[in-house]
Amino acid sequence: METKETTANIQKPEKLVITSSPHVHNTESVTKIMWIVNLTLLPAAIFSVINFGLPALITMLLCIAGSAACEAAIQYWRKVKVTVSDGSAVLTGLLLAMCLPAGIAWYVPVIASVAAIGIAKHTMGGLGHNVFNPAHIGRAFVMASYPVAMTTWAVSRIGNSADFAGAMGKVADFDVVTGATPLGILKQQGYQALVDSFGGQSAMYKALFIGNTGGSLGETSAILLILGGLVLVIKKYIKWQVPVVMIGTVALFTWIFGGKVDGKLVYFTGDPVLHILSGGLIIGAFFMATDMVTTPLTTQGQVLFAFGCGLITVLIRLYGGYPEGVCYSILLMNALTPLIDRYIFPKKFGSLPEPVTRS
Amino acid sequence: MLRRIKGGVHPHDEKKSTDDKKIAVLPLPKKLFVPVHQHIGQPSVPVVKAGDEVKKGQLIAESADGRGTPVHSPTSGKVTEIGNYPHPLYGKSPCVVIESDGLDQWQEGLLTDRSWEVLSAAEMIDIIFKNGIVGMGGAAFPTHIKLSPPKDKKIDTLIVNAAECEPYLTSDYRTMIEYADDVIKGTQIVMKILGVQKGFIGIENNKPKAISLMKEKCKGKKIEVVELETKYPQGAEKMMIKAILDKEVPSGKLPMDVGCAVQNVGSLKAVADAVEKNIPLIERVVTVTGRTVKNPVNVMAKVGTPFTELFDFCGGFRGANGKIIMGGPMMGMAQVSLDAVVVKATSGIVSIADNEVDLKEELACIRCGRCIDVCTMRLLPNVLSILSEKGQHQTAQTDYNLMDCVECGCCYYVCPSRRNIVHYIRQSKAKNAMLRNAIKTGSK
Amino acid sequence: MTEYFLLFMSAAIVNNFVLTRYLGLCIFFGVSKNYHASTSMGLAIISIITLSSMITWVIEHFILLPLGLYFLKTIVFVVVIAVFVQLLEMVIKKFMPTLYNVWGIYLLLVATNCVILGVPLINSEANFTFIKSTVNALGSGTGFAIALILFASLREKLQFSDVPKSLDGLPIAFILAGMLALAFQGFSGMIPL
Amino acid sequence: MNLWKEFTKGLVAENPIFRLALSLCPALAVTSNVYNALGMGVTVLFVITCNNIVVSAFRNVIHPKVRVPVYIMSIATIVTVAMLTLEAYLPVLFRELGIYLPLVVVFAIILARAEVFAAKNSVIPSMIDGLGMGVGFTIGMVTIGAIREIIGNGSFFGYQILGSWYHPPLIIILAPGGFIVIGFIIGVMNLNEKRKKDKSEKAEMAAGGTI
Repeated sequence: METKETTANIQKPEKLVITSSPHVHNTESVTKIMWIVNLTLLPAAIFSVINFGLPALITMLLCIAGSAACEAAIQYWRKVKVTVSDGSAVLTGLLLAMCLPAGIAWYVPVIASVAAIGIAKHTMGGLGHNVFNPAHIGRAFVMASYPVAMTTWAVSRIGNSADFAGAMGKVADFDVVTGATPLGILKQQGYQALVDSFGGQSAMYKALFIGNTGGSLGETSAILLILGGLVLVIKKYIKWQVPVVMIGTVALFTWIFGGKVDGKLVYFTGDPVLHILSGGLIIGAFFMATDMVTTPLTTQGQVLFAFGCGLITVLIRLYGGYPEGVCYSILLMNALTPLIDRYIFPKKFGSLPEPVTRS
Repeated sequence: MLRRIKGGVHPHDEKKSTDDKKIAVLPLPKKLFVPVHQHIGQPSVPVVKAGDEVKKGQLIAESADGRGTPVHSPTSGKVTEIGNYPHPLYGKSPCVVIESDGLDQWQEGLLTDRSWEVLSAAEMIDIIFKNGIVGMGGAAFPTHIKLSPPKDKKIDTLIVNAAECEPYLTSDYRTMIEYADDVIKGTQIVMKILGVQKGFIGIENNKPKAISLMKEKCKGKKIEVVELETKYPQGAEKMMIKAILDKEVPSGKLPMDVGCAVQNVGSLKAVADAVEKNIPLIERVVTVTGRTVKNPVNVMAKVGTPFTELFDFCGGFRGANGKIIMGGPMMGMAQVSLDAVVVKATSGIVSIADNEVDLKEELACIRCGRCIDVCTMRLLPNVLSILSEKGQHQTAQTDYNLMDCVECGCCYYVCPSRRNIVHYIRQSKAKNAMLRNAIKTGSK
Repeated sequence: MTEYFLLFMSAAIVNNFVLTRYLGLCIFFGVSKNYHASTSMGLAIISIITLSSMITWVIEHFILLPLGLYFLKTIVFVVVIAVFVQLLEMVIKKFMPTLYNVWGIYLLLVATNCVILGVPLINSEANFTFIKSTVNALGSGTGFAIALILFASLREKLQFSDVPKSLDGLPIAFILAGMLALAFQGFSGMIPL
Repeated sequence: MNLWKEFTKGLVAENPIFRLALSLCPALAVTSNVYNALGMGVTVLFVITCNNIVVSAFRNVIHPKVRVPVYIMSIATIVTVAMLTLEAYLPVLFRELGIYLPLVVVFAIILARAEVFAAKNSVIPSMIDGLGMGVGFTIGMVTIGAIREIIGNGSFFGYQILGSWYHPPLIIILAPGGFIVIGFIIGVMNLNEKRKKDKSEKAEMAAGGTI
């Protein structure tokens, strides 16, 4: 064997980075997740603008701008890094807007965003630290503050005009025609009146599915929200169990307890399809109950969480003072999250089978 | 049937650049820096002094307490000094510096030709001990200890760890392809030593060639080749056992507690060499790879070879380097300088380009739960990291099973907030160890 | 039966003691720092509230009303409850020392507390029957325990948060309670009573 | 003994609501407007002062083992007197305060002052202490009441002071708003204190630097 005369003569690197292992990472980041969730919400948001016109766009912009500005202001004041660009404040704003009626007075979205970001998120320390879903705190805050404004719903333009193109033409129209939401009619006038208002059950389902009904921005188009949610499931940003269990629970219990004949409860006569497609259930199940920060850590915990959300939603819808309960159900389950995490956690490796030998 | 573990991650394996490259032989370096600390435990004590002439394979350091392993000279030449030089794992550590005489002359009495079948288990364990064999998968646990379990532990299965789940590394793979017979022989030797009737070789399915070769060679030998789904960290001892036998090693216990012994492919080759030819462990297969290495290679490198020699052999670098890692990128150790040397546990040297180094700012945990999904030990890594951040190291240990963490790094790999959870966990472990020592010394 | 169930649910959840009627806040904020303490406290409250409202009902209807001493209600209730809790403490200390170790301090804390006095007063104002009083007390106690345990677990989670310095401690506890109350608004109007 | 100091400590430094976190129930329950808050504040002021006087006067007679029941008896009697008075002269306020009026008996602050201060001091300082604490309590109540009424209803003492342009968020006068408002008030107080502390520390550092 030959001996090399000199030791190696390669160019040594000038500086080497020293960190502890591991040294590789996948491409995910909080910023990426947040913006992708924003993107998946976009189709439904655009649809709501078509459906309700310019006022919807204004509400949405107010919420997003309000949330982002509030976050920036608080972080600037606290002298910490301003993290508006990570998209979480924008997402909160967008989700908040989806929970508000179109064309609501300007101060409602502003106050709601301040409550969402200023009270729910940053009093706890910002992203990752909040206990309650900020968007829902914002909504509940203004719901209690301005009950009248919050239940004055804009009427769908598509539903009223003969065709889609006609609705597109009316986007720039500022006037908001107010009406009731399907769940509101159900609560006040009963099931039959609701079906009559659509002119038949299948017409009602179709309207609810496509979204040309009244309601808040994100309560209307089931199909676009489901599509957005499916993208999240495929990208593994959310677990499919959560929306499935939550929607399934609502369907099951409304089917069992939701039916009334002549004002008296008759079991197994409810209309689960109506309850699934109306109100904020779809957006709640896909986008809110799956919020990472405020839900349990483990999959089993999340399933329990989703079940609880479904149950409380049904309770409020059928027996409560409000026509819609998704928002409160998620807030209440947020409060239960630490308890769920306390009792449901993975059993550590090696603890399942009894040790073979004992020393 | 494909067997696998739950959890874990699947990083891009990056093995393409070296998996078809034959094991090259490195030109003999002029100077070798042989560290005397090459296994877990107390460093060995040098038995040579500056000025001594040594032959290839000659004993140069001896275990101080019998639990460590001896170190042998990788080539013939002259000991110039015994001093502190960079060690890839322990910073600066005592090394025997040998100036090669270029002859590479074996010491007498080595290179025997005996059959393992005639030797008894005790004899073979002694041979393995004397030839300084350690676990070559990265942990460097002395092999002879692993092969002498306490009497009350009945071992019935041997598992050969050929998963090589770390990205980039191909040294085990090449060893299997090129030294298949030695590996099988080593397996049989260890099976005889442990008196087990059943052997498994676990290979991940991204190495189809190795699987078919091993299957062919194992015919009629009580050794079963198991195909595993490619997944990190399947090469960890406990995971290997879980994947192949579906047994879980209880927390704080060893594989022998479930009747298993796990050996790395490289170690088995070394065992075969030691038992049949009386060759000590003085060289090993090292994968030198990475995006900035000009010609990535698998190379048979002598223990004590500086990394600079290896990179020189590869034709140097292209582009700026970010990190140089000994071992795989998931569990390997980032190197301070290229002056560190190959040790018995060096399975590979990986360079990470400047633009690959991820130094994004760490954010708060957003509780997404990905780390929990991938944690093969079924812990709550995010909670551990937060507890460490808040200084609650004791709570982490008592309530959240801190000590069960194997530091595989899957949690960091998937963390969207880029929290170096493993680092937090190491800090907690270190803090707790300090506290325990303080209590111990305080009570004395 | 339904009536009692609704009364119970109303007292426990819909008109939750802490979150809608603002009673027992000192204990609510004082004990909720520790989860285990809050569970013990919750149990102590449930049992004492029920027993003391039974006793006060008897006293009110068999002593105060017949004797026309209704205006002395507050004094009598306070004293009776204080004495009762004191006795209970002695009995438990004597016969159930292990229980006493867990509960003892909470019993005395509870003795003079607005929850314990509040429920008998509410019962008396609403003119409930004996069973209704008991159910109402049981519901109120359960509601208090639920809120307390929920709140304690939330506060323990907050320890891992990065709460601004000036809000740390009591302020964030108040804000958190506010949000919890906001969530409980969802139940409002569920049981019209 | 500095009586003025005894009086002022209850106002800010040991404010029963914001600092000692005692008597929180009335601080939330009856502060949805200033009038009720003031009424409750004055009632408590009266009770706490009277009780301090009584306890302090009899402090050498009461056996320590039975002291708590005796204090409660004394408080309950005074509260009953106050209730009967209010019922006679201010029936509207009496009704508004409702259940919280008899509950004054168990306000921790009253018992605490009896135990901590009146039982160990003579009559005059005890009275001053009671007055100070009572005034501090009243100030706290009125502060919360004013903030909640102005923000949540746009009015002050029932007079509409903000124009019709203002759309009050109703929630501030509801339960959740009450909690949140108090939280922020204490937060602001903490912030002020921290600023002061920082300033004095800076001053100290500067002084230390010159030496």
